[in-house]
Amino acid sequence: MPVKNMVTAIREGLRDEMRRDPSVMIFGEDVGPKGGVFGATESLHAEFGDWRVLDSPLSEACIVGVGVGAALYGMRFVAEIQFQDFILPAADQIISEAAKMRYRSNGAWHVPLVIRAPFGGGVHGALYHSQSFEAIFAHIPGLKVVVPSNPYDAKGLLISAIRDDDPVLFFEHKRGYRSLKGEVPDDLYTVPIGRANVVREGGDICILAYGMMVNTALKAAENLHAEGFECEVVDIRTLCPLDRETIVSSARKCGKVLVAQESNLAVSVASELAAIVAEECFEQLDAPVMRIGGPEIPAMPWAPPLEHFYMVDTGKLTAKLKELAAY
Amino acid sequence: MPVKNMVTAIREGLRDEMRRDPSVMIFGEDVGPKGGVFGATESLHAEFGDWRVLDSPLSEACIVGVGVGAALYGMRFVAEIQFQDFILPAADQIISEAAKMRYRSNGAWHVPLVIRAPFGGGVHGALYHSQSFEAIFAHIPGLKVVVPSNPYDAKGLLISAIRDDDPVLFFEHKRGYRSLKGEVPDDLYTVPIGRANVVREGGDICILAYGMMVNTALKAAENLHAEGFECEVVDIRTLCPLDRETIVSSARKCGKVLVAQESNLAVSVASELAAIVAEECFEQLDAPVMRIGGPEIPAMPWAPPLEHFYMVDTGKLTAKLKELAAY
Amino acid sequence: MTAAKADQSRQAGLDPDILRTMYRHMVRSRVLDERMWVINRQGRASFWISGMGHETVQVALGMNLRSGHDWVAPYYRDLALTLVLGMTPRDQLLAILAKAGDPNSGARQMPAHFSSREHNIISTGSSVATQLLHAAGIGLAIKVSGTDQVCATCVGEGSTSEGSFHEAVNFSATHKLPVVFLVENNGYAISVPLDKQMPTPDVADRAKGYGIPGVIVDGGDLAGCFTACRDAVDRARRGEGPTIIEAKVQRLTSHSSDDDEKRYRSADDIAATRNQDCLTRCRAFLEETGVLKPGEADEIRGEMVRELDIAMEEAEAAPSPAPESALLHVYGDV
Amino acid sequence: MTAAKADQSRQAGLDPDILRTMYRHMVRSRVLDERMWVINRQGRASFWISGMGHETVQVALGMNLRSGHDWVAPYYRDLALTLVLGMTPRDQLLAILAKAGDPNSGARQMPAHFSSREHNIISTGSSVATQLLHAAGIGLAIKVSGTDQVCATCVGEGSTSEGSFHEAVNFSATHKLPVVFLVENNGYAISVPLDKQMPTPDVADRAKGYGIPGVIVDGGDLAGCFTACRDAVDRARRGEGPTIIEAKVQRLTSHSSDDDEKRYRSADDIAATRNQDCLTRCRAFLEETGVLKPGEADEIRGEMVRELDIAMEEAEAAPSPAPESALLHVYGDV
Ligand SMILES: Cc1ncc(C[n+]2csc(CCOP(=O)(O)OP(=O)(O)O)c2C)c(N)n1
Ligand SMILES: Cc1ncc(C[n+]2csc(CCOP(=O)(O)OP(=O)(O)O)c2C)c(N)n1
Ligand SMILES: [Mg+2]
Ligand SMILES: [Mg+2]
Repeated sequence: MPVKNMVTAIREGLRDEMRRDPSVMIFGEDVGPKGGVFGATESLHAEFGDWRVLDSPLSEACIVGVGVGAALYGMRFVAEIQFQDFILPAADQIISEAAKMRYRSNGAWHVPLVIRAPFGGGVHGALYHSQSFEAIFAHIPGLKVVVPSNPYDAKGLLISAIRDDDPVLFFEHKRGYRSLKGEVPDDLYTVPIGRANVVREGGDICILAYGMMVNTALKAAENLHAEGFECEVVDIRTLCPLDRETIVSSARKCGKVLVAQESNLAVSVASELAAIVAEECFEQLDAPVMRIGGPEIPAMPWAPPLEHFYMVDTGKLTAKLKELAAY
Repeated sequence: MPVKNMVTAIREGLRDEMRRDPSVMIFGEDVGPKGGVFGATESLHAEFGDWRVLDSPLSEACIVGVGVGAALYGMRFVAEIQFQDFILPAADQIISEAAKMRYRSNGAWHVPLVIRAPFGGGVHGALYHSQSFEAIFAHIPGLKVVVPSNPYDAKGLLISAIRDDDPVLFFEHKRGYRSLKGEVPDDLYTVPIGRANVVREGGDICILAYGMMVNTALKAAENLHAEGFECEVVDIRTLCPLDRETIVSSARKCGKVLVAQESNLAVSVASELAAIVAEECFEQLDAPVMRIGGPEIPAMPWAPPLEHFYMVDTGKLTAKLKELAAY
Repeated sequence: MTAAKADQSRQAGLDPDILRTMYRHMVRSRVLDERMWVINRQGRASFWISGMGHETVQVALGMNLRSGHDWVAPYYRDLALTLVLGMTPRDQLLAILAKAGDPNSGARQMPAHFSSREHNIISTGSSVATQLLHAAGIGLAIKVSGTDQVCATCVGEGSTSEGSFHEAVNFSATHKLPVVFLVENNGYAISVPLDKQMPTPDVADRAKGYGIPGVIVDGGDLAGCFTACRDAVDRARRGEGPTIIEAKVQRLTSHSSDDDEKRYRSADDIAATRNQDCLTRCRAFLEETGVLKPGEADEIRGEMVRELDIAMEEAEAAPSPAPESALLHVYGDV
Repeated sequence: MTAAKADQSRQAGLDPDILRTMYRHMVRSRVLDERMWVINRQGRASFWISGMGHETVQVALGMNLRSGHDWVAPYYRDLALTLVLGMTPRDQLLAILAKAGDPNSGARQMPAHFSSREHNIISTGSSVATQLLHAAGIGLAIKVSGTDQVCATCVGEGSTSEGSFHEAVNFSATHKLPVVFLVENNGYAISVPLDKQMPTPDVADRAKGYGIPGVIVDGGDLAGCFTACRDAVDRARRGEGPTIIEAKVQRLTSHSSDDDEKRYRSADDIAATRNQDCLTRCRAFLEETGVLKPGEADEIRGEMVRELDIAMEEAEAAPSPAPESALLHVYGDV
């Protein structure tokens, strides 16, 4: 199978599904001739033209609100928010409108809308080009929140998202766009939304993670292996709704659980994962559910020493795993 | 001490602080001659005039964005969002601007802004006049999130919020405005932000709750008392930043913990509370940390049977406490 | 020229049948609306928000749309509009009585949160002005699909202060989308009067900034409303882009059943509003011009009340939703 | 009338000293901006976003404000404006070199996210157009305080598509707040050209919808920019309310150091832009009209480069922030 990086896998997913389904359209800032600020829509404007790959005005509420309308009409609409940091002007359209349309119409209407947004830090993006806002949206029933950790999943999950009849937020870690590479089939395939994935098996410590952090976890797991501890790594993949079964069964098996994420921990996805484990695996736990994440500061600063201070890297994760192993 | 209801206590807090400090101003939809849709600003326009109690245009981003600007200039600005359900158009101003202003200017600027918003259900308000969005904001460092559970705290915490140099979201459960009554001093006093409060002592089960749910918890605790179990009820009061010390010490003392809230549970304040307890009280826990809250549906429906299905009432809470007691 | 004369001059070219039908629609909405208030005051429903005083322009808009072909993104005052498009008094009674069979939302939303898949009336929530962007999106989808459909959307003048108003008009004008924006300007947003909301008296002024037509109509002028809506819909259908129609209407009630306008409006102001009732004005005009025969207006009202009574009986007999049904329709596949 | 003639006619009444000072400010900003690109291309800073081509109108605005008395809510292209108001090349070099002493943000924000408490320049984030509402709020606070201060705010034309633009202008116009809105229209929002952004070529058109003046100026016309800014600031100071000034400017670089405009602009379009460099045009005008003597422009540039070299040395020597300082300034009291 050919090896591709993350952004290529995403671009292919978009392109192939657009070729298959003429109702798919893309809308966002700079998605047209420029091909997006990260190149995710490169060449698509040339292939599909102005209406199917349309540069939006600089307005996120417009991007999503127009998407909701077009999706109600019958389009399969892929909205791009240039940076997840700038999704907030669209929060009302996402949470009040897209998430509630099916419910409030008692099933009469639905919104097949995908909202793609690059997120995450470690790229010298400073406060407003580094944030991880998944917690805000993973709290909202009616939304699906998907975060791929590798190119194969990215393509397959994105195609599933486009075919899904409900709004899907599709968050892509921008540091992974070019750094993450893997085998990706040339043809169309899907990876199911709503299912976590055990990407490394082990019986001593269960690591729950998603996005880039899965890759950090795999590296840290290698370090632990060298010290004689086997970590199981669960890639959560869909943050809403959660695959409780996979999470709980891995946690029960290992008896020790570390939840790792990039964003700050307070009232976050890590909180929910820890709470589920605490509630459902009490009798199997050999140690407290531990969490590691960003500090409780408003966002990641620009200066390299400050940015580095923020990020959970392999070293910090390994240290935390050792603490848990030693418990 | 005179007995007052919640909305009176809030109105008094606003009025007395405005009399004391001429830099305090109020801005929001219908806060002027009408006195707010719940009467929280009644009579204030008559007393303080058009500029200090100003009807805003129908735009929440404007309400908060203007508040940020005026607060930077030196005002102590109290913004009212008519229903918390409509706070989302202002999400960018709150999260990207107010929360980050001090941090991003390295301490040079700060935003003494209070955002008051009625929230919560059980008032036949349907999807858009019943929601509880505290989780979204309690995730954001740089914000303070305060939820009073009784008139005394409401007045004292509100005055603290106005005097605070940082943005404070002040969420008032609308079902409590008239139904909650208690002794409230006529004069100015403060209740500290950032401190939880043990409102009932007990050694068997620790209930962590905030807002209206504290009152439900107190009633359920009475029910358990009748069955021979003593519940300790901790009123969290400030959801961000959390008073970990009080929470952890009560949880450790009781060994059994129930977290109760009105909103759905996924990625919520209840998740964080449960995660903290799981992490810090592992050796003292005699049962899993349990949570009770709203179902995972987009919001509270209008028809009475559906609304009732959503709410955690004394009966449901008592049943859950018995389950925990029996563990 | 008196108002009545102006009305007559505009009437030129309008079939009396159209005018008579418009009047029937208005009465149908009005008697239903009055009944809603009764239901609320009887304590049988916790909420009602009225369209009384806004009916003329809504009826004019609805009659110029092709129901089930064109699309509509309404707001909570658009009771008359939904009826013209084919929803029934029974549908709206099922909603206010919180019955499972309510086609708007299965009684999940408050009444007056309209929706009908059958009639291409998209579901509206409560967050004002969000529907304007949905209309723009539907307009985009229509343009991409190459049909001759039109999307109409309505909003109060207060809600035009939201950013979404600008964003929706800007985008629709940029791409000449087939959208009609109807602003129902009743001078108040709950208690906030126009002069605290915006710097000029006319929302239609904004159209200039987008290079599109901005038309002001008297919301009690049957013929004027009809022709303004017809022109805007035709223009959209021809692919020439959006129009802002601003109808100067009267809010004949408090904002909603939870509001008491006496707290913020003078008795004179309220009385002046009542004297401008569009239904009374239209009746006078139609009788004056002979479109309605003497007594015909009363007959129409009687007929509408009888229809309503039957609908009311049916709605009352319908079942409430089952509690656990609250869990349905969160996702399509879960 | 040629462009140069138009310039001259507007010059009437402007002191040559003012024009010369304006030119000096422009050069000061330009040489610093050029240096920023060098620093970025050397790999010593991951990001720069330039104000080149926008300087004239920024200088005009800055010179009409009273620094430390009036208030400013700028955006990322406003390097020249911040220098006119009293920030220094050293301040901005400390930012791009990520030094602890950066007065804008302590190197927490990307460079070009300006702030100076001392000069009443509020801190700007990256979320475009949010600053417009801050300016409206400052305008409100000024009005309530009864001072004669003014708040100026700047934004790109693309960012006027955000709802906040409408909300800020609407509110400021409603209450005649002392705010000046400067739209720096360079025809692109990153890659998105004006005709995909809005339906008319002129943002100033929007002013009509709010009953306020909307003024268009050529962003290479020194005197025109000066008088437009002066008039708007004076009007605001007199309590007559806001003005929208739209300056037609050129973006002389790619959007930022992360962008390559060749991907979406033709070589001709780019070349045409370069030929409109406001600095070149101003120099020609000032030499033609004798305000600058032969050789004087080169002398000014030399002087500015020397100043910059010293600032650069100081900035390079300054310390980086300590890692744990990331935890500071979340709250005032924690
Ligand atoms: C985003 C949002 N903010 C506030 C409200 C509360 N609210 C409901 S209706 C209304 C006033 C609307 O006024 P206008 O747009 O003039 O319409 P009208 O009711 O007068 O027809 C307000 C403030 C809301 N529903 N949505
Ligand atoms: C809310 C938000 N959305 C998107 C962006 C990403 N972005 C940064 S600058 C820019 C283009 C701005 O164009 P314009 O307003 O014309 O200003 P210019 O850069 O041309 O001066 C975009 C889309 C952002 N910073 N903020
Ligand atoms: Mg109104
Ligand atoms: Mg631009």
